[in-house]
Amino acid sequence: MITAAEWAIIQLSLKVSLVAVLGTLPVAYALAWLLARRQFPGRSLLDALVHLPLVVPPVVTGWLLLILLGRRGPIGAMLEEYLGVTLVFQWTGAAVAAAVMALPLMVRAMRLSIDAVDRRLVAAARTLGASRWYAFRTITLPLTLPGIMAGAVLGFTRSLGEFGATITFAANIPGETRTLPLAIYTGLQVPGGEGAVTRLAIISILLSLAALLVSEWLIRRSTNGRSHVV
Amino acid sequence: MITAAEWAIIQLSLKVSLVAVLGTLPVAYALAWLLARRQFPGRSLLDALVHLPLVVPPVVTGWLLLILLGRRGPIGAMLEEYLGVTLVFQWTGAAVAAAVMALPLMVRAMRLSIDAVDRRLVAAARTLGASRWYAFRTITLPLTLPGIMAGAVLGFTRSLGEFGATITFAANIPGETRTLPLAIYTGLQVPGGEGAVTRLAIISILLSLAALLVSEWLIRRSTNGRSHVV
Amino acid sequence: MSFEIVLNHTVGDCRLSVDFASQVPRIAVTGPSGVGKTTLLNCIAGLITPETGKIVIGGRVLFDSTERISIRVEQRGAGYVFQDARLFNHLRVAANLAYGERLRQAGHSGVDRERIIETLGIGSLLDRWPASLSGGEIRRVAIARAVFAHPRFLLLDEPLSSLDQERAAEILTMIEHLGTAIGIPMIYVSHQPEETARLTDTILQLAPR
Amino acid sequence: MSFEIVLNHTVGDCRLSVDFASQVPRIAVTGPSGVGKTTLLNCIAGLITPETGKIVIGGRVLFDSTERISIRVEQRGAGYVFQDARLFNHLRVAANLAYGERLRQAGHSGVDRERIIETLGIGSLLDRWPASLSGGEIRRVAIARAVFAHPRFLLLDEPLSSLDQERAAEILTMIEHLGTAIGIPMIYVSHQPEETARLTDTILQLAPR
Amino acid sequence: APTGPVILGPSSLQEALGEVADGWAAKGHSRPQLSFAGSPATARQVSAGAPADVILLADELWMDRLEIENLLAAGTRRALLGNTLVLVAPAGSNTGVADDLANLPALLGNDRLAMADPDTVPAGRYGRMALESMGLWDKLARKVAPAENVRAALALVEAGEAPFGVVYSTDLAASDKVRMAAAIPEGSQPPIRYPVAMLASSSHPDASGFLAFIASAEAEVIFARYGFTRLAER
Ligand SMILES: Nc1ncnc2c1ncn2[C@@H]1O[C@H](COP(=O)(O)OP(=O)(O)OP(=O)(O)O)[C@@H](O)[C@H]1O
Ligand SMILES: Nc1ncnc2c1ncn2[C@@H]1O[C@H](COP(=O)(O)OP(=O)(O)OP(=O)(O)O)[C@@H](O)[C@H]1O
Ligand code: MOO
Ligand SMILES: [Mg+2]
Ligand SMILES: [Mg+2]
Repeated sequence: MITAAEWAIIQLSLKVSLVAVLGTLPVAYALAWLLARRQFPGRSLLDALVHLPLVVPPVVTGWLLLILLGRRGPIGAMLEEYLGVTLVFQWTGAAVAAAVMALPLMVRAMRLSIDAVDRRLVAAARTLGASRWYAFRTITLPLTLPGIMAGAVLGFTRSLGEFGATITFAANIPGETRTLPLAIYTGLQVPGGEGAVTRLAIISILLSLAALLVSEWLIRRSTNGRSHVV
Repeated sequence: MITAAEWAIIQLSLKVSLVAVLGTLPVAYALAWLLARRQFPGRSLLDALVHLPLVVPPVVTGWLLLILLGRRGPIGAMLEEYLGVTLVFQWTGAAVAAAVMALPLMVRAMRLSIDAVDRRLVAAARTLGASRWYAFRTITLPLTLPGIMAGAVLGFTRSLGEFGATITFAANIPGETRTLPLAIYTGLQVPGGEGAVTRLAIISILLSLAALLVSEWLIRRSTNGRSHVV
Repeated sequence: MSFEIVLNHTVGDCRLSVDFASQVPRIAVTGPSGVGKTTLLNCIAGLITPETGKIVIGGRVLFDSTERISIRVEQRGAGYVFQDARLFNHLRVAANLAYGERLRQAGHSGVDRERIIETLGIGSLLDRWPASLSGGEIRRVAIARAVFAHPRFLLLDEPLSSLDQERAAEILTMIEHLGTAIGIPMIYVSHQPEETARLTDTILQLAPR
Repeated sequence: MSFEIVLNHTVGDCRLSVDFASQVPRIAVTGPSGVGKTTLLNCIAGLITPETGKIVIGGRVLFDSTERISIRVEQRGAGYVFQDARLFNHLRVAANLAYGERLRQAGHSGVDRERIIETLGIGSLLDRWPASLSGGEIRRVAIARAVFAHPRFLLLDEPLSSLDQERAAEILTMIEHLGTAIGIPMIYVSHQPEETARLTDTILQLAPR
Repeated sequence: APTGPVILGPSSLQEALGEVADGWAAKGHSRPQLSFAGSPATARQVSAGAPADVILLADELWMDRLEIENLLAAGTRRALLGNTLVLVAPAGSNTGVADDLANLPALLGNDRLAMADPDTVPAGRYGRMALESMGLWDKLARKVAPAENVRAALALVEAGEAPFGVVYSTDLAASDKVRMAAAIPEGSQPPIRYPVAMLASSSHPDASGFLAFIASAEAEVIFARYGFTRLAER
């Protein structure tokens, strides 16, 4: 069925995508919240910055990551010096690339949900003794769960499919950064590699299908009975 | 300031992205509505299919488009025979590639809004004499406007940034399919081309910033006063 | 026959069972909270399909489970004032009022638009968004919206709750007028015996079972 | 002094101007629809900051524009029954009731949880989602949620609208008991003179200006 | 003006071919439309029936495939250009000059050697052949950072992420952010050949003219300026 080499690729891809999505979730939510609720100078700029990885070709994003997070880059040098973390050529680098590419999708979905929260309910929670933070945790956060889930699914599938930024920033190292899309690409580069490509593509699709089903189930479970029917 | 060649690229990119987004909007909305409201066999499969372009690397998507919509492909051959339409190497092909890549983002955002519509309002409209279709147009559709706008923005920025599927499916032909990302890529292939690349990247960012500002303004205008504050 | 309402329906633990017929133009529905009054109105409006039953209003068969008749919601011609108002938040008050008015030229049209707006005191609200209205203002706009929709009959689910007594009395007079002068059959849900007494002697009393 | 409410505030066309003080434990607020009753309660709860004014309840200064005092919403200790109920749709009834109960151990705690649930008749609803409740059930759950939040004072915005008279009377007795036996100050908005008369003689009558 | 023929080329020929096209246009012809992408993408487009006239690839492999599919105009295929490989290092680096390539593995330490993907990308496959013929591949295989294409490999060296990289000498000539760290001995240079051919489906009147111009002495000067060698006619 699935060869050992394919298993290794699947595991790597899942690791990269999961770390990317879980690591980005809180950041994306915070950004979504800021953009939805706060007016501040530079808000539009931040919005544009968040969308940047969508607009700029992935290869350019990878190139920018290389400049910023590379060992000689301003942030990369600090990461290396103070935390001993190197990203380039590491699976962590692939996760960072995937996270950056997934960010705009996650922020948008979450923001849509945050915008839709009925503030009267938050006000009600406050009168019942909830601090801003507690009301956020118990009212806003659960009410925006559909947006969080949608964002997570979008981000996860986008991460699973991320290619250009990853190969540019983290290279295509078997076992370290050769995720499913990179393996697929590699297969496409040789004439007659279509067979292997098809297998890997089907695996990708099944993984995302599984992610979709899980998320649908979670959403259904968590919103069951909550909405009015007639 | 901006050279004539750059203008031409900008115009092409805008044409491709606008056509892609406007053409996809109704399809995306219909899919979002189906996925949000209807239970039918194969629903999960359709969901997965919509997400496909996210999961599969863009180059593979381009390759699949080539197989399906190329002049020798099953659909492409029919398009050519009956409609006289060729997509490969044409800006329309670039628009198709951008549309396919933007689709999942648009569907997700719209679906989130459709899920959030209060069905009691639709029921109220029906009692007032509205047919299903009229109630959809006057209640559901306007209530999901934020999702439509978010989807359009995501789709537009994604289209502006689309690279892999375009270069694979529609090639990199100046004036016809060399959109901003392809021009940026082309610049990157030239050592020392970073200057031109930076200019083009900044133009991309400004375009998306403009799209964001317009969409924010539209959303604000259309939802002003509608929501409860305390 | 003005009203013939026979139905059996269950939602959750609530079993609703009605067998009622009357020739009067207006009836009131009362009963303790949670007994099924709103459910009954929803069945009549067509938002809920009862398990079995027959619903005839003003001589028109809206539903008959044995004959497999079920007129579509939008064709039933209800003017329904919902207990939870259900104004369209994305439309200004004027557009809310015009919504049903535009759609049905058919039903009764003897309503005096201006006088109703004046009685309800909503003339100054036409340009406002529903989100900015007070509780009583919402209720009054909801009444106007239902009445303006050229209804064949009215379903009023506690339409005067949260209105001061003076205004409530005026509105009740107006509603009464719609019933008598224009002859719109009417089902009125209320907990206030004084209100119902003014409108009708015929009371459908729902009791928990 | 139990109540000292002095304030000036404008929303839209509505200018609210109150200057009121009283030693009684309970007051009623009346006035035509749209006069500013709900706005007044929102000011007291801290959801709206009045332009100028001073609000003292049960001897505690909640707001004073000249002293620049404004206690935070969650510290004011209101038990607010909103006109529009505002149940948390994502929490079951039991979790709605527990929400404020868990948060404030401070305020009054002499409430007999079981008896209140029984009086309100919501014992069988604890496991339900708010979306499945009837209009009156929503109202009763909202009352319980406010009362269970160990309130320092109660703000009741037409709490008994859409309840049948028998049940309304029982609940009124219960509310009265909270006022007398446990001594929670209370501001009661209602259009029903019988209701207010049972609770208090002191009526703050708001009039449009 | 009528549009020129459509020429599909590999990314690495971008500038040189652009100049050649300018030269052709200067003779009064309409300028050809040049499309650059990776060789596999280009070849696949042709397979799918894309309406192009002339194709240039960085790789005989894909040209073979097109030939098998009967997509090339008979008798028009030829190996046009040659290139060589070099070992480069970041311009400012002092990580030792690897005169003797044999100590490259030691010099790399825990770092990686940037090159185009040695399994798939033409530049990478050639690099692998060179390292194999020098007997270094076994020691280096696990230290390679495979890049999407040769330019991306160059970028990794330019950014200092990789202390060394194997690229075309044309890339070295074009970048001022890298220096030559070592030449690859002539005997170990693999046969790098860029084939060109006209497509069987081509109907553009200028196609064969431009094909001839690409092979002309005038074009050879331009290609030479970018470091390519003109291969002798077979
Ligand atoms: N944004 C706004 N623009 C204009 N007017 C507003 C706005 N918000 C509130 N109002 C007006 O303020 C007034 C006071 O509202 P409030 O809810 O306090 O009334 P109320 O006395 O509680 O009425 P009811 O008995 O109907 O609930 C209303 O007339 C309302 O229309
Ligand atoms: N999904 C459900 N599960 C269980 N019970 C339900 C569900 N939906 C509705 N009910 C119950 O059906 C009963 C009838 O509701 P309905 O809204 O018709 O009552 P009502 O007579 O209008 O009451 P009120 O005067 O309080 O508005 C209520 O007791 C309600 O709790
Ligand atoms: O033009 Mo290439 O495919 O990088 O050798
Ligand atoms: Mg009801
Ligand atoms: Mg009010």
